Amino acid sequence: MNLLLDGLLVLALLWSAWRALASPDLARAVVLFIVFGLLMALAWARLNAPDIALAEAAIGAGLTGALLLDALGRLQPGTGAPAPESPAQPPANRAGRRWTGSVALVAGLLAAALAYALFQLPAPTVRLPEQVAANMAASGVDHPVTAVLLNFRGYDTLLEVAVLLIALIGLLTLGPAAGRPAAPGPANPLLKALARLLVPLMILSAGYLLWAGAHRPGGAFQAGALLAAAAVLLHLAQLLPAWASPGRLLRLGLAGGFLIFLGVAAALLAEGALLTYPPAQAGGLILLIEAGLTVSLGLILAGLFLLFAGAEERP
Amino acid sequence: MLEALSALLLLAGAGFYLAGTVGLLRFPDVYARLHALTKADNLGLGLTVLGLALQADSLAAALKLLLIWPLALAASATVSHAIARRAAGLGLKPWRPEEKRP
Amino acid sequence: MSAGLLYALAGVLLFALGLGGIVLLRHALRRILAFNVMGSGAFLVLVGLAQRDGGADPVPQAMVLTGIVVAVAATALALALLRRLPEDRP
Amino acid sequence: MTGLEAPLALFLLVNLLAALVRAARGPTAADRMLAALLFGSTGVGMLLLLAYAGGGAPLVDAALVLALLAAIAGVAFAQRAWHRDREGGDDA
Repeated sequence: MNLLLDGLLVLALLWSAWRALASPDLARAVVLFIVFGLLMALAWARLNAPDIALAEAAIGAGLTGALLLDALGRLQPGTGAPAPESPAQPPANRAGRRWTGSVALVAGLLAAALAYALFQLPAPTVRLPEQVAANMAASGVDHPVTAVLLNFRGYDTLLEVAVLLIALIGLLTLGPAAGRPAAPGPANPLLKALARLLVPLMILSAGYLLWAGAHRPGGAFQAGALLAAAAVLLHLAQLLPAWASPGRLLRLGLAGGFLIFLGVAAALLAEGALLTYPPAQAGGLILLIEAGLTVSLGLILAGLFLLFAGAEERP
Repeated sequence: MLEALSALLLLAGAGFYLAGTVGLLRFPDVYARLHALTKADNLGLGLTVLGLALQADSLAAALKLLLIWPLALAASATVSHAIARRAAGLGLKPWRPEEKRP
Repeated sequence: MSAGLLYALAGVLLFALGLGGIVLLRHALRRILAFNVMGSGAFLVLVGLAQRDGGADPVPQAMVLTGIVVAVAATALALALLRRLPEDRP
Repeated sequence: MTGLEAPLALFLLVNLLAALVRAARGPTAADRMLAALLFGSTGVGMLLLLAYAGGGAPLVDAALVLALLAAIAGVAFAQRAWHRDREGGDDA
């Protein structure tokens, strides 16, 4: 039964990815990719990784779909002209077909080699789960993934938040969108009502996920993604205007989480080691960092969608 | 007793999911498919949630489950409205029996 | 053939599919999709391989969790760059 | 634990595959988006069933998040990305 469920899910994953990439028209490719994201969330649930299923659901359904559909809307002019059809089928001439065939062959060989390597891999000598479990007492939290994320590998998370900030700064340097502004749909009163109903609940759920991160799957990343999705919904309901270049307060919000994390790391440096929390205050420090991260991640991820998403500004 | 009732509800929920999917595959135009879609959403999901809520080990877990249902209702109603409104805006005519089936 | 190994194999296939897609597809938006498929494939291999003999391993799960967030940030940046490509060569 | 959860999750997955055929083959953009929306609600159903088939309570949180966000892709599609794809027919 289980293998049947996993087998079917893997087939659905592969097939939807293949159809998404090989589909002739762009709108179908984007929609099939959103379907692929949903299937990935189910795959993570089957791989008993609830944290990742939560993150994939929050980001796949909330952000990636909206980002891609918005980009698609900008590519197709509102005048109903057909989408720029660049046929994904291999070109008719022989050279083109030979090129496509050879690339497919190389990709196939790569897949075969990797698959062979998967089967040949010896059992791991260092059992990570047991190591994490052994040190859970000193981690300050009860949930292993959060312990790894914020305590044992806190350094990676610190740099990872910096990477998110850099992506946002990259977006800011690009300045206003030069492309056609997406034709804003007519103001939809029902959508405004839905946004007013759902957004408070999303914020409450984000708070719950933040708090739950200490002892069960949840945490700053999923909570931040949920807050960003709430901002996207508000923007789609035309209750939240697109952001121009961020003012002082928004800049503080964007960088705040990272600065708090950096501050805690610097303070701990005084005790001689990077990011090793004293066991007594570990729980409190992690919650402080996660709270700051939730707000900042929510603003950063929302900024990725909202910055310059409005009508074309006169540069 | 609770077990049997829960199993019954889960089966009914799965039945409505099937109805929604078959409706999506078979119905001729966007508007009819929206109807089928919302059946899968509110009744399929609703009965599944009810079936599982009976088995929840604590009241809080049962309430969280029951919270999912109205959320899905509100979301699917609004999205169906937005899509139908946009379809009408693009001049999509509802299907007429005498038309050829697409 | 545990579930973990099955998903790791699926990850390998998705990775190769995405790689082929990036090379073959010409439209920039399609290449961004192929890039995401490749990323998801790599994540599946990470977690699937670590759990090939059952059990949940929190270390790769934490890495993949942050990886997903970085992937969406990279996609957003790529889409912003896409908006600034000259119209004639999407 | 009625033991029904796992087979029903499998049943929903089969439904999902059928809807995937419509999403891939659907002539109009609306069909594809409807299939994606059906995926959303079927996905929530599956996550709930998997939660009670041994996946654990956290999957209920994932289902809650997915239910909260199911509307966003649909609305983004209806408002931003839906133009008349090709002339003629009921294509949209």
